[in-house]
Amino acid sequence: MTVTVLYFAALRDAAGCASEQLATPADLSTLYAGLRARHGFSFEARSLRVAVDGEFRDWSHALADGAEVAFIPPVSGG
Amino acid sequence: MTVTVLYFAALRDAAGCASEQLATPADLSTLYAGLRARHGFSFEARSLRVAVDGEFRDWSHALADGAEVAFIPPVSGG
Amino acid sequence: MARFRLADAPFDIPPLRARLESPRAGAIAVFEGRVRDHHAGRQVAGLRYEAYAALAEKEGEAVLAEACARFAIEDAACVHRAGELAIGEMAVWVGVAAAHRDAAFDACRWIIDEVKARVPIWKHERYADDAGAPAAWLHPLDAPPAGT
Amino acid sequence: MARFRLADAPFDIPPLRARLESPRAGAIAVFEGRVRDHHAGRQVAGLRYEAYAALAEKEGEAVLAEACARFAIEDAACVHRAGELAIGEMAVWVGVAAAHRDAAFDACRWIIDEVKARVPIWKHERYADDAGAPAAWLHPLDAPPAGT
Repeated sequence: MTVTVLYFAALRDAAGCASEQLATPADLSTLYAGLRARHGFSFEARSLRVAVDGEFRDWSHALADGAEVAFIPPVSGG
Repeated sequence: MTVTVLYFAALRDAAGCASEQLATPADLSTLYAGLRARHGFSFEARSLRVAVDGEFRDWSHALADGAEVAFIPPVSGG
Repeated sequence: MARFRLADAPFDIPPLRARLESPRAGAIAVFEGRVRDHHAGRQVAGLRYEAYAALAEKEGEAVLAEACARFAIEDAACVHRAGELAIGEMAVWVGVAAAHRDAAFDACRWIIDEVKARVPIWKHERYADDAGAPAAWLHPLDAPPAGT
Repeated sequence: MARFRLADAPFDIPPLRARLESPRAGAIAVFEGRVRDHHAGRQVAGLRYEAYAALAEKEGEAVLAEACARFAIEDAACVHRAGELAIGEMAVWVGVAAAHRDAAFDACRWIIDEVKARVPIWKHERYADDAGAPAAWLHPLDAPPAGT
Protein backbone atom coordinates (compact mmCIF):
# COMPACT_ATOMS: atom_id res chain seq x y z
CA MET A 1 0.00 0.00 0.00
CA THR A 2 1.26 3.45 -0.95
CA VAL A 3 0.42 6.75 0.76
CA THR A 4 1.54 10.34 0.25
CA VAL A 5 2.78 12.12 3.38
CA LEU A 6 2.65 15.93 3.54
CA TYR A 7 5.08 17.89 5.74
CA PHE A 8 4.59 21.38 7.13
CA ALA A 9 6.66 23.85 9.13
CA ALA A 10 9.35 22.25 11.33
CA LEU A 11 8.49 18.77 10.04
CA ARG A 12 9.11 19.92 6.47
CA ASP A 13 12.43 21.49 7.45
CA ALA A 14 13.50 18.25 9.16
CA ALA A 15 12.30 16.02 6.32
CA GLY A 16 13.90 18.26 3.71
CA CYS A 17 10.84 17.95 1.46
CA ALA A 18 7.18 19.00 1.37
CA SER A 19 5.87 15.51 0.65
CA GLU A 20 6.93 11.98 -0.15
CA GLN A 21 5.30 8.77 -1.35
CA LEU A 22 5.82 5.72 0.81
CA ALA A 23 4.92 2.08 0.99
CA THR A 24 3.41 1.89 4.43
CA PRO A 25 1.72 -0.26 7.04
CA ALA A 26 -1.95 0.58 7.55
CA ASP A 27 -1.21 1.98 10.99
CA LEU A 28 -0.69 5.74 11.40
CA SER A 29 1.32 5.37 14.62
CA THR A 30 3.74 2.90 13.03
CA LEU A 31 4.02 5.15 9.98
CA TYR A 32 4.93 8.16 12.11
CA ALA A 33 7.37 6.21 14.29
CA GLY A 34 9.27 5.12 11.18
CA LEU A 35 9.34 8.62 9.71
CA ARG A 36 10.41 10.09 13.03
CA ALA A 37 13.36 7.71 13.22
CA ARG A 38 14.33 8.37 9.59
CA HIS A 39 14.03 12.18 9.61
CA GLY A 40 14.85 12.89 13.25
CA PHE A 41 11.50 14.60 13.99
CA SER A 42 11.56 16.08 17.47
CA PHE A 43 7.80 15.77 18.10
CA GLU A 44 6.38 12.80 19.93
CA ALA A 45 3.22 11.50 18.28
CA ARG A 46 1.07 12.78 21.14
CA SER A 47 2.14 16.36 20.31
CA LEU A 48 0.76 15.99 16.79
CA ARG A 49 -2.64 15.78 15.21
CA VAL A 50 -3.10 13.74 12.08
CA ALA A 51 -5.14 14.42 8.95
CA VAL A 52 -6.05 11.96 6.23
CA ASP A 53 -7.31 13.15 2.85
CA GLY A 54 -7.83 16.64 4.19
CA GLU A 55 -9.80 15.72 7.34
CA PHE A 56 -8.61 15.54 10.92
CA ARG A 57 -8.71 11.88 12.02
CA ASP A 58 -7.90 9.77 15.06
CA TRP A 59 -4.59 7.98 15.16
CA SER A 60 -6.64 4.76 14.94
CA HIS A 61 -8.04 5.74 11.50
CA ALA A 62 -7.44 2.94 8.97
CA LEU A 63 -5.37 3.99 5.95
CA ALA A 64 -6.49 3.17 2.43
CA ASP A 65 -4.20 2.80 -0.58
CA GLY A 66 -3.45 6.21 -2.11
CA ALA A 67 -4.34 8.16 1.06
CA GLU A 68 -2.82 11.60 1.67
CA VAL A 69 -1.54 11.84 5.24
CA ALA A 70 -0.41 14.94 7.11
CA PHE A 71 1.10 15.03 10.58
CA ILE A 72 0.09 18.40 12.05
CA PRO A 73 2.60 19.96 14.43
CA PRO A 74 1.29 22.43 17.04
CA VAL A 75 -0.20 25.37 15.16
CA SER A 76 0.70 29.03 15.61
CA GLY A 77 -1.63 31.14 13.51
CA GLY A 78 -3.17 34.39 14.69
CA MET B 1 -27.86 83.57 45.44
CA THR B 2 -28.62 82.79 41.80
CA VAL B 3 -27.77 79.60 39.92
CA THR B 4 -28.43 78.36 36.41
CA VAL B 5 -30.03 74.90 36.16
CA LEU B 6 -29.59 72.86 32.97
CA TYR B 7 -32.14 70.22 31.95
CA PHE B 8 -31.57 67.23 29.70
CA ALA B 9 -33.70 64.47 28.18
CA ALA B 10 -36.86 63.65 30.16
CA LEU B 11 -36.13 66.43 32.67
CA ARG B 12 -36.03 68.97 29.87
CA ASP B 13 -39.29 67.70 28.43
CA ALA B 14 -40.93 67.95 31.87
CA ALA B 15 -39.48 71.40 32.63
CA GLY B 16 -40.38 72.65 29.17
CA CYS B 17 -37.05 74.46 28.88
CA ALA B 18 -33.35 73.64 28.54
CA SER B 19 -32.25 75.88 31.42
CA GLU B 20 -33.51 78.43 33.89
CA GLN B 21 -32.01 80.88 36.35
CA LEU B 22 -33.19 80.62 39.92
CA ALA B 23 -32.69 82.19 43.30
CA THR B 24 -31.78 79.18 45.38
CA PRO B 25 -30.81 77.86 48.78
CA ALA B 26 -27.20 76.63 48.92
CA ASP B 27 -28.39 73.03 49.22
CA LEU B 28 -28.60 70.85 46.07
CA SER B 29 -31.15 68.48 47.61
CA THR B 30 -33.48 71.32 48.57
CA LEU B 31 -33.03 72.85 45.11
CA TYR B 32 -34.00 69.60 43.41
CA ALA B 33 -36.95 68.95 45.72
CA GLY B 34 -38.38 72.38 44.85
CA LEU B 35 -37.86 71.88 41.13
CA ARG B 36 -39.33 68.40 41.27
CA ALA B 37 -42.49 69.73 42.92
CA ARG B 38 -42.76 72.62 40.45
CA HIS B 39 -42.09 70.64 37.23
CA GLY B 40 -43.45 67.26 38.22
CA PHE B 41 -40.13 65.42 37.67
CA SER B 42 -40.64 61.68 38.06
CA PHE B 43 -37.09 60.93 39.26
CA GLU B 44 -36.30 60.69 42.93
CA ALA B 45 -33.05 62.44 43.79
CA ARG B 46 -31.31 59.12 44.43
CA SER B 47 -31.87 58.16 40.76
CA LEU B 48 -29.96 61.22 39.61
CA ARG B 49 -26.39 62.34 39.61
CA VAL B 50 -25.58 66.00 39.91
CA ALA B 51 -22.98 68.14 38.17
CA VAL B 52 -21.87 71.62 39.14
CA ASP B 53 -19.94 73.80 36.72
CA GLY B 54 -19.32 70.84 34.41
CA GLU B 55 -18.02 68.42 37.08
CA PHE B 56 -19.82 65.54 38.75
CA ARG B 57 -20.25 66.42 42.44
CA ASP B 58 -21.75 64.95 45.59
CA TRP B 59 -25.20 66.11 46.61
CA SER B 60 -23.47 67.71 49.61
CA HIS B 61 -21.42 70.02 47.36
CA ALA B 62 -21.83 73.66 48.46
CA LEU B 63 -23.24 75.94 45.76
CA ALA B 64 -21.62 79.27 44.95
CA ASP B 65 -23.41 82.26 43.45
CA GLY B 66 -23.51 81.95 39.64
CA ALA B 67 -23.01 78.16 39.63
CA GLU B 68 -24.29 76.07 36.72
CA VAL B 69 -26.14 73.02 38.02
CA ALA B 70 -27.26 69.95 36.06
CA PHE B 71 -29.33 67.08 37.39
CA ILE B 72 -28.28 64.03 35.38
CA PRO B 73 -30.98 61.45 34.75
CA PRO B 74 -29.92 57.84 34.10
CA VAL B 75 -27.86 57.82 30.92
CA SER B 76 -28.48 55.69 27.83
CA GLY B 77 -25.62 56.23 25.41
CA GLY B 78 -24.02 53.44 23.43
CA MET C 1 -5.07 64.41 21.01
CA ALA C 2 -8.41 63.72 22.65
CA ARG C 3 -9.24 60.04 23.01
CA PHE C 4 -12.99 60.65 23.30
CA ARG C 5 -15.07 62.65 20.90
CA LEU C 6 -18.72 63.50 20.33
CA ALA C 7 -19.65 63.58 16.64
CA ASP C 8 -22.67 65.47 15.34
CA ALA C 9 -22.54 63.66 11.98
CA PRO C 10 -21.54 60.24 10.63
CA PHE C 11 -17.79 59.62 10.98
CA ASP C 12 -15.24 57.50 9.12
CA ILE C 13 -13.59 54.52 10.78
CA PRO C 14 -10.25 54.28 8.89
CA PRO C 15 -8.65 57.36 10.49
CA LEU C 16 -9.72 56.12 13.93
CA ARG C 17 -8.16 52.73 13.32
CA ALA C 18 -5.04 54.22 11.75
CA ARG C 19 -4.37 56.11 14.95
CA LEU C 20 -4.23 52.84 16.90
CA GLU C 21 -1.62 51.19 14.72
CA SER C 22 1.89 50.93 16.13
CA PRO C 23 4.75 48.43 15.94
CA ARG C 24 3.98 47.40 19.51
CA ALA C 25 0.28 46.82 18.87
CA GLY C 26 -0.13 43.12 18.17
CA ALA C 27 -3.84 43.20 18.93
CA ILE C 28 -6.57 45.67 18.08
CA ALA C 29 -10.08 45.15 19.43
CA VAL C 30 -12.93 47.24 18.12
CA PHE C 31 -16.55 47.59 19.14
CA GLU C 32 -19.23 49.31 17.09
CA GLY C 33 -22.71 50.00 18.39
CA ARG C 34 -25.23 50.51 15.62
CA VAL C 35 -28.88 51.50 15.59
CA ARG C 36 -30.95 48.32 15.55
CA ASP C 37 -34.38 48.04 13.99
CA HIS C 38 -35.85 46.74 17.23
CA HIS C 39 -35.53 47.38 20.96
CA ALA C 40 -37.32 45.65 23.81
CA GLY C 41 -39.81 44.11 21.37
CA ARG C 42 -40.62 47.38 19.59
CA GLN C 43 -39.80 48.21 16.01
CA VAL C 44 -37.52 51.26 16.05
CA ALA C 45 -37.90 53.85 13.27
CA GLY C 46 -34.92 55.97 14.33
CA LEU C 47 -33.38 57.70 17.28
CA ARG C 48 -31.71 60.78 18.56
CA TYR C 49 -28.86 61.11 21.06
CA GLU C 50 -28.67 64.16 23.26
CA ALA C 51 -25.51 64.88 25.25
CA TYR C 52 -24.48 67.28 27.96
CA ALA C 53 -21.57 67.94 25.65
CA ALA C 54 -19.01 69.57 27.95
CA LEU C 55 -19.47 66.98 30.68
CA ALA C 56 -19.76 64.06 28.25
CA GLU C 57 -16.41 64.92 26.70
CA LYS C 58 -14.80 65.26 30.13
CA GLU C 59 -16.29 62.00 31.42
CA GLY C 60 -15.48 60.16 28.18
CA GLU C 61 -11.86 61.27 28.42
CA ALA C 62 -11.83 60.09 32.05
CA VAL C 63 -13.11 56.64 31.04
CA LEU C 64 -10.39 56.29 28.40
CA ALA C 65 -7.64 57.53 30.72
CA GLU C 66 -8.77 55.05 33.36
CA ALA C 67 -8.74 52.25 30.77
CA CYS C 68 -5.16 53.13 29.81
CA ALA C 69 -4.12 53.00 33.48
CA ARG C 70 -6.08 49.84 34.32
CA PHE C 71 -5.19 47.60 31.34
CA ALA C 72 -1.89 46.79 29.58
CA ILE C 73 -2.84 48.68 26.44
CA GLU C 74 -1.04 51.02 24.08
CA ASP C 75 -3.91 53.37 23.27
CA ALA C 76 -7.68 53.59 23.08
CA ALA C 77 -10.21 55.86 21.44
CA CYS C 78 -13.97 56.31 21.38
CA VAL C 79 -16.37 58.35 19.28
CA HIS C 80 -20.06 58.70 20.18
CA ARG C 81 -22.67 60.18 17.90
CA ALA C 82 -25.06 62.93 18.90
CA GLY C 83 -28.15 64.07 17.00
CA GLU C 84 -30.50 62.13 14.70
CA LEU C 85 -29.54 58.61 13.59
CA ALA C 86 -31.25 56.26 11.15
CA ILE C 87 -31.40 52.45 11.41
CA GLY C 88 -27.96 50.97 10.75
CA GLU C 89 -26.00 54.13 11.53
CA MET C 90 -23.08 53.82 13.91
CA ALA C 91 -23.88 55.20 17.37
CA VAL C 92 -20.55 54.49 19.06
CA TRP C 93 -17.10 53.22 18.09
CA VAL C 94 -14.48 51.98 20.54
CA GLY C 95 -10.99 50.86 19.53
CA VAL C 96 -8.14 49.54 21.67
CA ALA C 97 -4.56 48.64 20.72
CA ALA C 98 -2.44 46.39 22.92
CA ALA C 99 0.51 44.05 22.70
CA HIS C 100 -1.71 41.07 23.54
CA ARG C 101 -5.32 40.22 22.85
CA ASP C 102 -6.42 39.64 26.45
CA ALA C 103 -5.88 43.28 27.36
CA ALA C 104 -7.31 44.53 24.07
CA PHE C 105 -10.59 42.62 24.51
CA ASP C 106 -10.90 43.33 28.23
CA ALA C 107 -10.27 47.07 27.84
CA CYS C 108 -12.61 47.38 24.84
CA ARG C 109 -15.41 45.72 26.76
CA TRP C 110 -14.74 47.78 29.87
CA ILE C 111 -14.75 51.05 27.92
CA ILE C 112 -18.11 50.48 26.22
CA ASP C 113 -19.65 49.38 29.52
CA GLU C 114 -18.33 52.47 31.34
CA VAL C 115 -19.32 54.84 28.54
CA LYS C 116 -22.85 53.45 28.62
CA ALA C 117 -23.01 53.71 32.40
CA ARG C 118 -21.33 57.06 33.05
CA VAL C 119 -21.20 59.43 30.10
CA PRO C 120 -24.13 61.90 30.05
CA ILE C 121 -25.71 60.93 26.73
CA TRP C 122 -29.38 60.05 26.36
CA LYS C 123 -31.19 58.07 23.72
CA HIS C 124 -34.60 59.12 22.41
CA GLU C 125 -36.29 56.40 20.35
CA ARG C 126 -39.08 56.73 17.80
CA TYR C 127 -41.13 53.60 17.20
CA ALA C 128 -42.78 52.26 14.07
CA ASP C 129 -45.36 50.04 15.76
CA ASP C 130 -48.87 49.72 14.44
CA ALA C 131 -49.87 50.50 18.01
CA GLY C 132 -48.21 53.90 17.60
CA ALA C 133 -46.13 53.78 20.77
CA PRO C 134 -45.02 57.32 21.68
CA ALA C 135 -41.38 58.30 21.24
CA ALA C 136 -39.51 57.97 24.52
CA TRP C 137 -36.33 58.87 26.36
CA LEU C 138 -34.46 55.85 27.64
CA HIS C 139 -33.54 56.26 31.30
CA PRO C 140 -32.43 52.79 32.32
CA LEU C 141 -33.54 52.97 35.96
CA ASP C 142 -37.22 53.05 34.96
CA ALA C 143 -36.76 50.49 32.19
CA PRO C 144 -33.71 48.24 32.55
CA PRO C 145 -31.67 48.45 29.34
CA ALA C 146 -31.63 45.46 27.03
CA GLY C 147 -28.04 46.32 26.17
CA THR C 148 -26.77 47.34 22.77
CA MET D 1 -20.19 32.81 0.86
CA ALA D 2 -17.28 31.39 2.82
CA ARG D 3 -16.93 32.86 6.30
CA PHE D 4 -13.23 31.95 6.56
CA ARG D 5 -10.59 32.81 4.01
CA LEU D 6 -6.82 32.53 3.64
CA ALA D 7 -5.29 35.56 1.95
CA ASP D 8 -1.91 35.46 0.20
CA ALA D 9 -1.67 39.26 0.13
CA PRO D 10 -2.78 42.21 2.27
CA PHE D 11 -6.56 42.58 2.32
CA ASP D 12 -8.97 45.48 2.83
CA ILE D 13 -11.16 45.71 5.90
CA PRO D 14 -14.14 47.77 4.64
CA PRO D 15 -15.68 45.01 2.48
CA LEU D 16 -15.32 42.58 5.40
CA ARG D 17 -17.10 44.96 7.75
CA ALA D 18 -19.75 45.85 5.20
CA ARG D 19 -20.76 42.22 5.00
CA LEU D 20 -21.54 42.20 8.73
CA GLU D 21 -23.90 45.17 8.67
CA SER D 22 -27.60 44.42 8.97
CA PRO D 23 -30.62 46.11 10.56
CA ARG D 24 -30.56 43.47 13.30
CA ALA D 25 -26.87 43.94 14.12
CA GLY D 26 -26.73 46.36 17.02
CA ALA D 27 -23.20 45.29 17.94
CA ILE D 28 -20.13 44.53 15.86
CA ALA D 29 -16.98 43.28 17.56
CA VAL D 30 -13.75 43.09 15.61
CA PHE D 31 -10.33 41.68 16.42
CA GLU D 32 -7.19 42.33 14.40
CA GLY D 33 -3.94 40.53 15.01
CA ARG D 34 -0.96 42.43 13.66
CA VAL D 35 2.75 41.61 13.39
CA ARG D 36 4.47 43.02 16.48
CA ASP D 37 8.07 44.17 16.55
CA HIS D 38 8.84 41.89 19.48
CA HIS D 39 7.96 38.40 20.66
CA ALA D 40 9.06 36.63 23.82
CA GLY D 41 11.76 39.25 24.39
CA ARG D 42 13.19 39.09 20.87
CA GLN D 43 13.06 41.84 18.27
CA VAL D 44 11.12 40.51 15.29
CA ALA D 45 12.20 41.57 11.79
CA GLY D 46 9.32 39.90 9.98
CA LEU D 47 7.50 36.64 9.63
CA ARG D 48 5.94 34.16 7.32
CA TYR D 49 2.77 32.12 7.75
CA GLU D 50 2.51 28.71 6.18
CA ALA D 51 -0.84 26.95 5.96
CA TYR D 52 -2.07 23.51 5.04
CA ALA D 53 -4.47 25.45 2.85
CA ALA D 54 -7.20 22.90 2.12
CA LEU D 55 -7.47 21.79 5.74
CA ALA D 56 -7.06 25.33 7.13
CA GLU D 57 -10.02 26.54 5.07
CA LYS D 58 -12.13 23.58 6.15
CA GLU D 59 -11.22 23.95 9.83
CA GLY D 60 -11.65 27.73 9.72
CA GLU D 61 -15.16 27.31 8.28
CA ALA D 62 -15.90 24.78 11.02
CA VAL D 63 -14.82 27.26 13.72
CA LEU D 64 -17.09 29.96 12.31
CA ALA D 65 -20.04 27.62 11.86
CA GLU D 66 -19.61 26.48 15.48
CA ALA D 67 -19.51 30.11 16.63
CA CYS D 68 -22.77 30.84 14.80
CA ALA D 69 -24.40 27.85 16.50
CA ARG D 70 -22.94 28.50 19.97
CA PHE D 71 -23.54 32.27 20.32
CA ALA D 72 -26.55 34.51 19.62
CA ILE D 73 -24.92 36.20 16.66
CA GLU D 74 -26.05 37.25 13.20
CA ASP D 75 -22.88 36.48 11.28
CA ALA D 76 -19.10 36.16 11.62
CA ALA D 77 -16.12 36.20 9.32
CA CYS D 78 -12.38 35.66 9.53
CA VAL D 79 -9.47 36.21 7.17
CA HIS D 80 -5.97 34.91 7.92
CA ARG D 81 -2.88 35.89 5.99
CA ALA D 82 -0.42 33.42 4.52
CA GLY D 83 3.05 34.19 3.15
CA GLU D 84 5.54 36.92 4.11
CA LEU D 85 4.43 39.72 6.43
CA ALA D 86 6.26 42.84 7.56
CA ILE D 87 5.98 44.48 11.00
CA GLY D 88 2.59 46.15 11.38
CA GLU D 89 0.85 44.08 8.71
CA MET D 90 -2.42 42.46 9.62
CA ALA D 91 -2.12 38.72 10.23
CA VAL D 92 -5.71 37.94 11.09
CA TRP D 93 -9.07 39.73 11.13
CA VAL D 94 -12.17 38.49 12.95
CA GLY D 95 -15.54 40.26 12.83
CA VAL D 96 -18.83 39.35 14.52
CA ALA D 97 -22.25 40.97 14.23
CA ALA D 98 -24.92 40.40 16.87
CA ALA D 99 -28.02 42.04 18.28
CA HIS D 100 -26.29 42.58 21.63
CA ARG D 101 -22.71 43.27 22.65
CA ASP D 102 -22.28 40.33 25.05
CA ALA D 103 -22.62 37.79 22.26
CA ALA D 104 -20.53 39.86 19.84
CA PHE D 105 -17.59 40.12 22.25
CA ASP D 106 -17.83 36.53 23.47
CA ALA D 107 -18.01 35.06 19.96
CA CYS D 108 -15.18 37.25 18.64
CA ARG D 109 -12.92 36.17 21.48
CA TRP D 110 -13.89 32.51 21.08
CA ILE D 111 -13.24 32.56 17.33
CA ILE D 112 -9.73 33.99 17.56
CA ASP D 113 -8.87 31.54 20.36
CA GLU D 114 -10.15 28.58 18.35
CA VAL D 115 -8.48 29.71 15.13
CA LYS D 116 -5.16 29.99 16.97
CA ALA D 117 -5.62 26.59 18.59
CA ARG D 118 -7.04 24.53 15.73
CA VAL D 119 -6.42 25.90 12.25
CA PRO D 120 -3.30 24.43 10.60
CA ILE D 121 -1.30 27.62 10.11
CA TRP D 122 2.28 28.05 11.32
CA LYS D 123 4.31 31.14 12.05
CA HIS D 124 7.97 31.40 11.10
CA GLU D 125 9.69 34.37 12.73
CA ARG D 126 12.88 36.12 11.71
CA TYR D 127 14.69 38.02 14.45
CA ALA D 128 16.69 41.23 14.36
CA ASP D 129 18.71 40.66 17.54
CA ASP D 130 22.35 41.63 17.80
CA ALA D 131 22.81 38.07 19.01
CA GLY D 132 21.56 36.90 15.62
CA ALA D 133 19.01 34.39 16.87
CA PRO D 134 18.12 31.96 14.08
CA ALA D 135 14.74 32.16 12.40
CA ALA D 136 12.31 29.70 13.94
CA TRP D 137 8.98 27.97 13.52
CA LEU D 138 6.63 28.55 16.41
CA HIS D 139 5.16 25.30 17.67
CA PRO D 140 3.54 26.25 20.96
CA LEU D 141 4.00 22.93 22.76
CA ASP D 142 7.80 23.37 22.82
CA ALA D 143 7.56 27.06 23.65
CA PRO D 144 4.29 28.13 25.27
CA PRO D 145 2.79 30.99 23.19
CA ALA D 146 2.89 34.48 24.60
CA GLY D 147 -0.40 35.16 22.84
CA THR D 148 -0.93 37.64 20.06
